[in-house]
Amino acid sequence: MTVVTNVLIIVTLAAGLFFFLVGVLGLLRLPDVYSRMHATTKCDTLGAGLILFALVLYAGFSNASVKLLLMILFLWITNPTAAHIIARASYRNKVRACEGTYELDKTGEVQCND
Amino acid sequence: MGFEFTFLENIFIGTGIILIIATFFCLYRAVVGPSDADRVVAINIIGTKTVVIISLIAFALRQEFFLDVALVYALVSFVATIGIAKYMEKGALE
Amino acid sequence: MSITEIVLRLHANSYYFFAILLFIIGFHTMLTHNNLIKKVIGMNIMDTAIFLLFVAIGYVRGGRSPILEPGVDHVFINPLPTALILTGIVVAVSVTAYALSLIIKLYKHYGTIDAEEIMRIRGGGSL
Amino acid sequence: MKKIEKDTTFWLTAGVLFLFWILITGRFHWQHLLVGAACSYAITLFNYDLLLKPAERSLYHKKTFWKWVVYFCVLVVAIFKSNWDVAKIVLNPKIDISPGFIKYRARVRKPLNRVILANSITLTPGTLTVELEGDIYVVHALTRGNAEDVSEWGMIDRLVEIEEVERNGV
Amino acid sequence: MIDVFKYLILVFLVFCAVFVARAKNMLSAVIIFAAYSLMMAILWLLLAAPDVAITEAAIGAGVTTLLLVAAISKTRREE
Amino acid sequence: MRKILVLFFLAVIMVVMVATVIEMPTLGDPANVTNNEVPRRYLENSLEETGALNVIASILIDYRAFDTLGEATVLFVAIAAVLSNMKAH
Amino acid sequence: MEDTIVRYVSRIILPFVQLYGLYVVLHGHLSPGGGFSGGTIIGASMILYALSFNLAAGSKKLSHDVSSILESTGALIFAGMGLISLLLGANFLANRIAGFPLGTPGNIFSSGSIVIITFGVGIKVASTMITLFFSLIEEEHSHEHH
Amino acid sequence: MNLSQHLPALIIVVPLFFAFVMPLLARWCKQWCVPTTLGAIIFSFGAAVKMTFQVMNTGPFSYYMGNWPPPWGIELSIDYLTVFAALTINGVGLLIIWYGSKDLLHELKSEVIGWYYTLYLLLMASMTGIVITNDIFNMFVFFEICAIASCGIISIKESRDCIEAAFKYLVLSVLGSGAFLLAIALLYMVTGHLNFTFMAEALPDAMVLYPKNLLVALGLLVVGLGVKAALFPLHAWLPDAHSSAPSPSSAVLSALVIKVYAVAMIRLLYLVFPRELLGMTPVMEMILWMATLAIIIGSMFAIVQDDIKKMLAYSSIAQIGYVFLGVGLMSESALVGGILHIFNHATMKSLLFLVAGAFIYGTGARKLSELKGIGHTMPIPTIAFCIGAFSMVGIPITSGFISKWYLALGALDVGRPFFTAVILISSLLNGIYYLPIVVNAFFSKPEEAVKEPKQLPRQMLVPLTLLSIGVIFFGIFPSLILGIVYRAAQLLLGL
Repeated sequence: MTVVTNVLIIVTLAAGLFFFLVGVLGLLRLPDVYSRMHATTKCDTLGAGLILFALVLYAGFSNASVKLLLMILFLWITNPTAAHIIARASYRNKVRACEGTYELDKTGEVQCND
Repeated sequence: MGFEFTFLENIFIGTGIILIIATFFCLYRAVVGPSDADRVVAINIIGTKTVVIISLIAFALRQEFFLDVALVYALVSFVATIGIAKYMEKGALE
Repeated sequence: MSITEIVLRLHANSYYFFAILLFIIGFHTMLTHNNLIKKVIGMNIMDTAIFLLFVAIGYVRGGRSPILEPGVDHVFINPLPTALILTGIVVAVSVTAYALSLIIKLYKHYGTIDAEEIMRIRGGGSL
Repeated sequence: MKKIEKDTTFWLTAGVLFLFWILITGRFHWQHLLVGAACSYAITLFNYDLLLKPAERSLYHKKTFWKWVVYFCVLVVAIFKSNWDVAKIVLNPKIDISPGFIKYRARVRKPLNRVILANSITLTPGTLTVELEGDIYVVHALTRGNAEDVSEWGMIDRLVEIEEVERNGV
Repeated sequence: MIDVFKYLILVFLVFCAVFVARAKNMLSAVIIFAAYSLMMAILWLLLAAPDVAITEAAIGAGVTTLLLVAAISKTRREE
Repeated sequence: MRKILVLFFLAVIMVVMVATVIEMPTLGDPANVTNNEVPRRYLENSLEETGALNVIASILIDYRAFDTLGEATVLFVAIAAVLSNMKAH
Repeated sequence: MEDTIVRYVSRIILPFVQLYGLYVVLHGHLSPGGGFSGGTIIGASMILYALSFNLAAGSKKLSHDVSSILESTGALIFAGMGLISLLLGANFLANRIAGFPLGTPGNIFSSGSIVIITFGVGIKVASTMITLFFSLIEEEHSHEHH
Repeated sequence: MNLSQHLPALIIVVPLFFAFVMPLLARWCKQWCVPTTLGAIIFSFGAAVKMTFQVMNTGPFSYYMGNWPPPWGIELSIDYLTVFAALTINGVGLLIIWYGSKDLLHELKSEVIGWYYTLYLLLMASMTGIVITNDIFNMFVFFEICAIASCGIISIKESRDCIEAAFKYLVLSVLGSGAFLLAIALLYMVTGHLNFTFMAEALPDAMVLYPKNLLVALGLLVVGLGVKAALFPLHAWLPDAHSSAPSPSSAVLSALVIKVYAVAMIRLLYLVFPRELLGMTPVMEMILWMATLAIIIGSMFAIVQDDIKKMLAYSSIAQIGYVFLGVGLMSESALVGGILHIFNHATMKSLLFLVAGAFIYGTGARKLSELKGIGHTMPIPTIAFCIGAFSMVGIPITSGFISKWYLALGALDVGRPFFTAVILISSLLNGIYYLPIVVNAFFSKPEEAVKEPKQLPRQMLVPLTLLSIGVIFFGIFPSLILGIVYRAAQLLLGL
């Protein structure tokens, strides 16, 4: 049992770490703010969630794991919001997107679909 | 430390070390920018990583009440991000 | 004292060493930068460096943070410096807030937050 | 002083806060429970203007509960998928993206649902909500494929369905 | 192991301090200072001082940053 | 010129301080002079003398409460100074 | 800031932040935290409110009169506990010797005057942080009206 | 409960308590602000008087905060020096705010006057705290209160000079506090105590093991306190801060605040550091030379000023030099002279600043050239100014003479007549810049600006009169306070 849990913990931890690193790599490599934000929000949210979940597995059923779950919940609520507000701020201030960024207006199209 | 780390605790610390190294790259992004939004994104990520690192060392050092600190971080860094983003958007905080 | 010995001592007292390093950096920021807000940030860095030194004094190898669990015996760190530094942090934030309010007022009166420009407007002296 | 009406929302919020208190303290002595109850009551009272008004609430309706559970499960799967997508892009030696802003309209009515949708969009493959005004969403998509996905994407339909059930149920 | 951890954080702090001093844009200085505060908290935990860490978290990362941003928003941004 | 002077000054401080650091008591040594009867009493007796599990709280608000009163006063004085400064127009 | 997402998210998490702040304040003698950190968290929550709605809403919710009363109250609770211990025949700011009941360690109502003073400090710090932030922000606002 | 037993705590807490109430009073019942402030300071003054008698009768005693004995809790120590300083602070502070209650009305906007009283009470409480606490960290906390409060009473006046001066003062104060906190850390590291008495006991051992630590701590301590006390090369903030502030603020800053740091330094150097350590290092010698330079250069700067308050501010730099001269000479008479000068300078400098404030109140002129002939139109303040000026110069029957006499004696005692010469030269310099003002005030035709001054209200005249009577009185009967000062010096020197 413990071996299974341990393996599970390590696998989850490794997965979380992998996503974190992907996020950082994305932060470094991607060309403009908006695409960087893709890398960071998604990967950070999931990475943090996975690592904290690994710790939940480690802690078992206790007060600590409740706190960890709450932390995951908060991160999952606040992280996208923070990303959105940053994106909005830079969008409204016309921060330049990278070359080749197109703009599409699909408001009409979706309207037709339903 | 007054005790030997178990295998898993060592892994936690190792994870923490890798995360810190990753944080250095985030700091690089925060320093070079180029736009303010990049910096805020970087600080946001550093905040998330900090929460995770704190949780990791809470278990590695076997002091679970450190989780309180992590929870405070998760709550407070959001406020700071909102504040900075608002300033970026409007040039003022009101 | 040989180089190895010095390095070993610095390794043993690493927190002290880095606290001093941060102190110097903060002090440098405070002295050489003309931007007043930068000065305030430098002041904060300096303060944190001192706090780091202070808290490090109280550290005991293998010590846990001093939250007692009745019936369990642990090695604890020395709680006194921690308690003192809590006071110090609050002092630092009060000073920061006040300094920032002064900066805002200075900007209103002089239209700049550059120390040298303010001096030029006033004529003479140095900050 | 405006009279504070203590309706279901009020007591529900207080209850959730009390649950939160119990979860973070983890102690069940009567003193802790008493103080927790008092604190959650006081905070609900203090934040009366923040409580969700009946027209806004959507999360806690009997009939839609399971639909929400399914929604969040789908969301988690989508998050994994989106991470994998990003990983593929980032780890590719040549970064292959064609980003763009897409403006579109979603037929979700309640503001809270819109917020949930916006955050879901942020978390799911290749998209990031940049702006939300009324029911117009401006989304930044990482690749052309993501941009195409948005319109035929399951999340909106689920939310619309939930709203309909709710409307019919009430 | 924990030593490596410690040194990495300390070096991070030094980097932050240096970059704060060198930043041309005040907002980036404030942001890097926030990062400095965030890392400092981990150091407090390594020194087994959670009370200081929790205060630093609330004050250093939250309130001080916001106060500095408020001051910047009232004054000029570039150095 | 001024910059060089400042740098020289800071270098002198740095050298002096590092020399001090080398000779400081080893960090974390339980035999250090700071681990004397003062923290020992805080750690051993605070539970029965103050009833608080968190020793730091018991120091902060009982043993050295006057410091904390001073600290609260610092906040108060900051408020008074900031408000008197900002409201005066 | 007229942003639906931020507004709704703040509306949802604000009560939790405040409750957490109260938890940190009231459990100062049992777990890490105390009046200063908890008070700052509560203050940060009000700052978040003011940021995500607007300043006017923030100062309507907690008016300057109320926050200045709270400030003085918090400080007076602290000094008052000291004076009460004088009345009880001990020295200034004494706890057990003045006869405050210590209770069972681990409960909220234990450790005599510590929990009361922590609560006072929490009130004081929270209102201080709010007032500091608001007065730094507001200045130009009132200036424009002149 | 026996109130007199708790006076050491109450002398600090009562002003604090009323400072906490003051914002509420200022908002809802304004007319109670002044009586409350005066009442709180009168209480503290009464407590100081009571404790003086107690100390003179039964010797030094201490007060344990929260009944915790010293190494664990905070100890307030009531000995000759501290009680003397507390008496000076509260006595002079009372007269200054009494005067200020009228003067402030025309210098400040009405909505900030309540805050002024809050800050003033906090300043009083913190200064009393600094001198009577026996715990080094507690002292640091009071330093910070004192620093922010004293900046606050400068920046409260809405003028750009005030704000600039306050900022400069704040930055340097923070540097000083930082150095002081670092020194506390280094001292705590090697002694394990924060209480002065226990630190003093532990220091001889520490000196053998960790001499460098102690030397650096000593240096930081002297620099930190020197910045705050405006010791000569570290005085850059003082002239602006003291001259631009409202007159009562200038008076309290010049007369009391910088002295408090001097008292703190005296207590730390004499009570904590072992004599061998001080002998090992040139610290005392350095203080001596810095003081000498302060005396000479401060006076020289004062000569060239045309603004009356700026002149007085530079004169403060010179006068703080006398105090440190007494500290550095380390002989009994010199120490007596130094400590006595704390009191004497407090009375005469506050007198001079208040008179300057009265001139500004009456005529609106603050240039010395515009104040010619003011003796004809504002006789009482001008006579008070003369008394203060004579005392500054050190003319016999004024109190300034007594302290200079003892300092000169002290210099001769240790066989360094050079410093006696310095004191004589500085008296000459003081004469050069004070006497022309006096002569011009009475013997030249009134300038246009001073022809028809506003009449001073009684609240302003009475404190001026009391202070000038005090200057003369303690010049004629110095023995009243010499007794306690002698004992203080003996206690400090361990005789």
